Amino acid sequence: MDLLNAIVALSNFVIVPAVAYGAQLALGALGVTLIYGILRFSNFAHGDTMAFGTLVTILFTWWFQSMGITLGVLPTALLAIPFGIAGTALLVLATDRVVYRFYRRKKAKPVMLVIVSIGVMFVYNGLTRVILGPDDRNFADGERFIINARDFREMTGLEEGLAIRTTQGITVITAVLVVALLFWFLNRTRTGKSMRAYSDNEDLALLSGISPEKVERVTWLIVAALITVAGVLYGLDKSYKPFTYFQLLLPIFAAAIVGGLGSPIGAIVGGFVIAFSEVAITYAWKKVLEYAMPQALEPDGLVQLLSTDYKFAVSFMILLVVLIFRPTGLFRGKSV
Amino acid sequence: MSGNPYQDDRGNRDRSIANPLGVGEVDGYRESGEVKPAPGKPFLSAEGMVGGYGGGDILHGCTITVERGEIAVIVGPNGAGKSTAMKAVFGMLDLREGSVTLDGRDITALTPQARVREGMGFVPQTSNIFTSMTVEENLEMGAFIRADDFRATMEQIYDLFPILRDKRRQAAGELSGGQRQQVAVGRALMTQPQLLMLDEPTAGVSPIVMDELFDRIIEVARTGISILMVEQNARQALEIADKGYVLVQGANAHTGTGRDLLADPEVRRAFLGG
Amino acid sequence: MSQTLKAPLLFALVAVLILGTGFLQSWNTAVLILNMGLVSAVMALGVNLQWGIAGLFNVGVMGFVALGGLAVVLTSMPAVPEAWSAGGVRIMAGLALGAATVIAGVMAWRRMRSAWLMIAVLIVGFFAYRWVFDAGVGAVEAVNSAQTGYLGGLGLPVVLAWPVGGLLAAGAAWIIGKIALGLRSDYLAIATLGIAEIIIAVLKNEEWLARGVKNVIGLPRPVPYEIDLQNDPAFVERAATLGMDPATASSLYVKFGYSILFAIVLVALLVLAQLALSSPWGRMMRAIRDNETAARAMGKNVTARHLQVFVLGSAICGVAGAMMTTLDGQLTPGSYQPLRYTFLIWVMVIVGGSGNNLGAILGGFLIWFLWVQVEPMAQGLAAGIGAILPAGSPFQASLADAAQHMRLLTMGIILLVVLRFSPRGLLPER
Amino acid sequence: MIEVRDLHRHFGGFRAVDGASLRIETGSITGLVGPNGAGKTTLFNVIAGALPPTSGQVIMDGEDITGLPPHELFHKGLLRTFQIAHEFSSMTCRENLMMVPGGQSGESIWNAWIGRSRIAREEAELLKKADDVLDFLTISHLKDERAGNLSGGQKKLLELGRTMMVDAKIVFLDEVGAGVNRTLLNTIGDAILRLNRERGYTFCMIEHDMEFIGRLCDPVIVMAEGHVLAEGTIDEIKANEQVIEAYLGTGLKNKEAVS
Amino acid sequence: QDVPVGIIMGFTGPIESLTPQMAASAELAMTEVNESGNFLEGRTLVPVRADSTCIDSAAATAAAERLVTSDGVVAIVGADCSGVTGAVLSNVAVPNGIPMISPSATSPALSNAEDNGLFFRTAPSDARQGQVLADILEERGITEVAVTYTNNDYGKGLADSFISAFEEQGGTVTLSSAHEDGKADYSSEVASLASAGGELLAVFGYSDQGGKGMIQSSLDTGAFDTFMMGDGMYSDALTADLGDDLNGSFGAAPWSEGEGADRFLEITEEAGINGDSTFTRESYDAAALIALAMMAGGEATSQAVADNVMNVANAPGEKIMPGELAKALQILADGGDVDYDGATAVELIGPGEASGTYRYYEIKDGEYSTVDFK
Ligand SMILES: Nc1ncnc2c1ncn2[C@@H]1O[C@H](COP(=O)(O)OP(=O)(O)OP(=O)(O)O)[C@@H](O)[C@H]1O
Ligand SMILES: Nc1ncnc2c1ncn2[C@@H]1O[C@H](COP(=O)(O)OP(=O)(O)OP(=O)(O)O)[C@@H](O)[C@H]1O
Ligand SMILES: [Mg+2]
Ligand SMILES: [Mg+2]
Repeated sequence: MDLLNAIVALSNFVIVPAVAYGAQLALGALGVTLIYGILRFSNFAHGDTMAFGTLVTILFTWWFQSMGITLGVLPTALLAIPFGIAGTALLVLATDRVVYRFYRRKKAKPVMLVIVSIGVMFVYNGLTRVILGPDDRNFADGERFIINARDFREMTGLEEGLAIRTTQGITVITAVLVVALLFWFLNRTRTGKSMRAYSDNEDLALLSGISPEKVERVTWLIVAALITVAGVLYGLDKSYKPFTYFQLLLPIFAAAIVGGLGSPIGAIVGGFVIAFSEVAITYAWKKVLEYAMPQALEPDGLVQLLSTDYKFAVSFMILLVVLIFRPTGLFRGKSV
Repeated sequence: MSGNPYQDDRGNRDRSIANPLGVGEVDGYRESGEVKPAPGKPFLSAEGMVGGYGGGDILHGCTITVERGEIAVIVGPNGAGKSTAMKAVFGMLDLREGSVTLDGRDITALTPQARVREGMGFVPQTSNIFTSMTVEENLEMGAFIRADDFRATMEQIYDLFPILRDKRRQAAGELSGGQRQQVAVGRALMTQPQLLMLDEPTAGVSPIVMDELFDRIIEVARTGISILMVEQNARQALEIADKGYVLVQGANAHTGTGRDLLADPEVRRAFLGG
Repeated sequence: MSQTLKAPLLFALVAVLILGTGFLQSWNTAVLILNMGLVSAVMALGVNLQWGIAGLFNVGVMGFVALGGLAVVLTSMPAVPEAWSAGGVRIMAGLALGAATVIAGVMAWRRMRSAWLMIAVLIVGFFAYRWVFDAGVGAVEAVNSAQTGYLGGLGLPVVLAWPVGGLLAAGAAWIIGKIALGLRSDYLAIATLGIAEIIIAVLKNEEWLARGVKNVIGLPRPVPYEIDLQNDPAFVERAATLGMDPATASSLYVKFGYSILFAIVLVALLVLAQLALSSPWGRMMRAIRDNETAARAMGKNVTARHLQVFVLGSAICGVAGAMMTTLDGQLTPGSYQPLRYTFLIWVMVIVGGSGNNLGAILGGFLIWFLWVQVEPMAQGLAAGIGAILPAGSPFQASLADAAQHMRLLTMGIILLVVLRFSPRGLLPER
Repeated sequence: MIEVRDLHRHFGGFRAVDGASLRIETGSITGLVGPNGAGKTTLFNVIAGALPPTSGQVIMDGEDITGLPPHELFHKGLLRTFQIAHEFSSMTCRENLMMVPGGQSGESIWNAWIGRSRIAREEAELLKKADDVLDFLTISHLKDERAGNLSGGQKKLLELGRTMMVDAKIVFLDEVGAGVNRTLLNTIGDAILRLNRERGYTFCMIEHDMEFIGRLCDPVIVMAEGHVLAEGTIDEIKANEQVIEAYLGTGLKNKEAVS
Repeated sequence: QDVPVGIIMGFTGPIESLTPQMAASAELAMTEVNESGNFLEGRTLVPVRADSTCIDSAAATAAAERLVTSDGVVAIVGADCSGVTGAVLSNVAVPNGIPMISPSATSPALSNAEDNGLFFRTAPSDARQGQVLADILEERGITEVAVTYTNNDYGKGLADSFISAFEEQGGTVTLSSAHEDGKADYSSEVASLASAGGELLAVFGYSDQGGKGMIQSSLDTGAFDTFMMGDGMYSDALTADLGDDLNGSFGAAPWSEGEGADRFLEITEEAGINGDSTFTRESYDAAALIALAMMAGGEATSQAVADNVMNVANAPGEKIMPGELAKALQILADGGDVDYDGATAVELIGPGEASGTYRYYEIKDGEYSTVDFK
């Protein structure tokens, strides 16, 4: 029984949240990695694009809600996501057309695009705030839990509860689906292969008759979809606030790099590595140990390796260690 | 620092933010112009080409023609503009003057992508394969513009380069230099071109592979495909050439059959290393 | 336009902008912009050294600026003897133990090549360190926590804090560079981004050091206090002869004091940087930038040179950080944000002209001016448009709100426009 | 002069260099040939410090130099050129040469601030030396041209010129001939021979052009699959059955080259 | 003529979501004064906004400098965050002799700032609130709690003062853990706090920031189901979002007993401002105090404000509620005395900061209900 309690406590506080957070990071990192691989730069505007995508979805969600359209137990926002994606796609495609394309035509060095993306970051940052303001927005509705801690306790008679939120469930399922779809797309379809070819060697792709415009358009569309889905799921799970999305940039980058920039599998794994290391290393193991250990060995301290103040440092330490021993990330990315 | 201010990366190598692998040089966004009929010209005829990379002209009235099923070879000193001429023929740079016609049509205004559809295939000097993709995927990409079933062509290519059949599932980047060249030519052949352009296919390749490649090139030509290639292993190349061009400073200096040029003492001394 | 003409013209434009502020708004505002412009220019100089000269993509500027700020507290605040006796020694011992652990761990790896031994050393050392250190921290932080609760500083004149800030930043940069510049592929960017955040986290959470998020206010000044001047009859009299009221005169006097100090630092750094660039050292740096592999094969120790430039550039940012904290008169770790202290500085360098020290300085002034003045301009604009709109329309309100966010938008647009039409900046290198 | 003992360099499971042992004698021009992927460039990279070896040793004049970084090897007199010319493109030809010598006092940032006069003296000497080298290479008319604007062959000459700015003991050349016009290649060959005779440089060069190898090199080392297959004079090599099978072939090029 | 009054708040930056309401509340007070027609022979208060960014001292100083020297403001409502407030105070306000009334800088350290009698605040220093909260726990007989605070001077200061008061009473804090606002995820913080245990979780944060995130995350995982909340957590949005899950949780917020708060809600509702947002009451009071002090001093100068704020804020005099500024101005004009009570029962003590009356509330049926005033 005590062992069960230990496992439930661990799942409840470490595994479930880390899996959900990991999936959120993974979706974000996937977008970063795609842009890095195919369009060849790290997009510093990623967080702000995410904020924009979520913003559009929120506006549509409110509109649906005001018309009384809902999804029952599921959040209405899911219904609005396609519109959010469309809005984001318009924005990024327009940005690509007005800003990035010029540099690609000039055959600018990729680092130039990075700096340009910093400019775009500033602009999006302002844009999002001008449209919806900087406030906290709540747009979640529907059933909040798949199972909540109280019910779980009553059901199992255990001391510890286990809670799984609807959004956590949706996030994980979506992440799995999106990743499977993306893999299938990149490795099996003609367009997907042409994107890999373009990512490998632009000029040769051109000489094979692959249109760079199409590749870039498709890439941005996929990125817009990933970004919006990631942003909305994150917003549903926590809350929407542009500033938070900007702050997400860092863990997302860390995830993409740990996994190996340019490698989609890497992005997924990286997301989970970062999420688990953040949660597990700063976790106070006291409770779990109390259940799992015989009475005599029970710890008096919190058994916490590092205070949560530095949880952020943890992901960076992991990042550094990974890079020292595997400079191309866990999955050989493009940065050989 | 290059002349292009947008390419100024200040020596930054930071791979965690920028991915310099596979960056192209060709403007892929240009729109194609129209194709005009141009009857009575040789199969490929690039006449009086004048142009360059935006700065001064590199080509000063260079003319190259190839007939059906012929092998034409361009030789010349470094920096003469041989590669530039190839690129010009393939539409990878803007010509100020001159025209390119293929099979009776004026294609001067076409983009490289469009020329691929018109029946031209190009194997650049370097980075001419998709290293991260398998050999088979490389060939598939060669057939990207084709809507029909290309499996038969693929079989033909495997017959031509048997080693590739064994390595079809291997990433092309893991192959040796000679094998890569075979993949590169194979990729170009997948489009079923009528004209195959090769830029120094044998540079840095061991003698045995070079022989092999030349043999294959002759075989390809025998199937009726015209070949236009640049070579620094000039003597061996002229040996198999139906037509040879010596390019100096962007203009034709000598033209003749391969044998003629090989026999010309002046050409031998000045361009073929005695 | 030729470069020789362009530089003076652009600097004249900046002068006009600042003087214009003086005439249209107030001289105090103008001099304040000048002062922060000087500080920004120093920061931009540091980033330019790293990016413009050596191509090092440092997005951790914020961390070095913050370390400079920390230096001001550590140098100039009076020591807190109670805290020292409560646990100061123990903290120092803990820190020494921590450093010893890291060194022993590295030694274990270097000498024995045994990962397990290294991990064992690190873990044992870590717990020992926590045991000694945590108790000391608890004791120090308990000392009058609302007012002090930290060890205090050395009580030295505040101007000394500037070089100390440089040293502190240089030390941190050395460690970061040792780790990040040594990685096989260059991961400097992401490493600096993260380490800057870690530095801020340390500043926020280590209260014994500089009160953490509780801030240290009332830092000493290198210039007199306005109040003292206002109470000084001689000063008031002199102000009166110039036709100024004592308040304005005193605050102008103080601000000009800062201006002179900052200008001295800026000019000194600029001269040093220019001398270095025009020497064989500068030639070597250009060679390294052009082609690292070849430079390496030609006997240049590229990693060491990169480390050197990284340390120097970061030190300059540290000096600027110390100057800024001195000007603010307080250290507020919570206020360090990457958007403001990293990316904005980058905008200054890129817009000004990377690789050109004068360009970076120009960018520092220009962007800072806009950073401060875009807001009132946008408000003016919003008011202007609002006046045309029908009164009470919802647009009026949202327009006023939107004006607040124009600053970020403008910075982005300026960066994009300059990158597009003058990709090497307003004053390109050579 | 250089001795390589049982050198290995593996990439993952792949053995690019697999137990190579060879000697390069002082004063020789040693040729290194072998099929594509034989591991020649990898061997060069290990010797020149660009890659650490998996195992094995590199000895230079009795001193173990295994795994030293390139810049230290440079100061020991070991220089290399690159298959693709690595010029400093934004700098003039003169600057390309002047930056080479090590130990310039002006390369220390302190001296840049306090030792200006000494730097000026040193610079004057360097300038003269660089001009001499440019003369030697017959490209003195290009001294103020940006190196990026040179033609491919001229870049290779400049690359060679850099090795002349210091007293190199041994120079490693990776495929100087690839993509170079044969006539220009002859000029480069002449320069190499002169350096070898007049200045006593030792050379080791990778090359696929057997004619060029034949003119310059003695001995010739043949590598295959990561180890040394054969060694000898050019004629011995050309007659070696194994070498013919693995590398030379019996095709048209070889016949041509022999004839 | 016009009397410009500065409003320096972080319209951009971390608390950008609170500031519009705060500024609007301050402006509401000024509008009320202007519309009364009783203010200093028909002079008009003109609010001038400037962005403090909350975090960038240099930008805040520049903005304040502009307000003072170019717009010529005579007093400042602000700044908001304690960090920039200190900078503006020492770099702009003191040198130019401009009084500042901050509605939201609660750092205890500001009590000792060198202010030349120019700095006031309508938000109480956190030192007092910590004591109030500890008392509430004692009343409830709770002896073991976990604490989380937003990692800034406000959160840290409040947590410190609470913990010391609580421990003095014999309580135990199992773990005191900071949370950063605006961060991606709080599961690790909640996990450690849950592991440490405690009868409830004391949350000293902001209702639309990490504080809410912590509560949400704790509720979701079942780590805690009762919370004690500091003043930054008080907002209707919080109860609206979390609803019945918060039942049984309690906390304290600066409040005026009786009418003041209700009156404030009425007038803000009328004006279309969300009067429940954090620090709106304090902002209104700050602006009102400036106006009343000028009136009491009989002139629209900085000096008048600095000299009279304490007088109008404290007894003796007639109690003044929000919406009664016209009456107050009349009384002052007639030479009477006022004791401005406003929306937060203003009572300035010591170095010019609110003594603070706190409303001890408990959440029942998803609504705040008052238990007591402290
Ligand atoms: N992308 C480019 N931009 C500007 N100039 C170029 C570019 N590529 C080549 N050039 C210049 O054009 C001229 C001709 O170059 P090209 O590559 O055509 O010579 P080549 O005959 O192929 O020589 P090689 O035998 O060395 O390959 C050279 O002077 C070269 O410097
Ligand atoms: N970084 C690397 N990672 C993995 N494999 C590598 C790497 N570098 C080289 N190889 C492999 O090692 C083998 C030897 O390569 P190397 O470049 O030394 O050949 P080479 O003898 O110089 O051939 P060539 O004559 O074609 O230049 C090749 O099969 C190559 O694919
Ligand atoms: Mg060429
Ligand atoms: Mg090689």
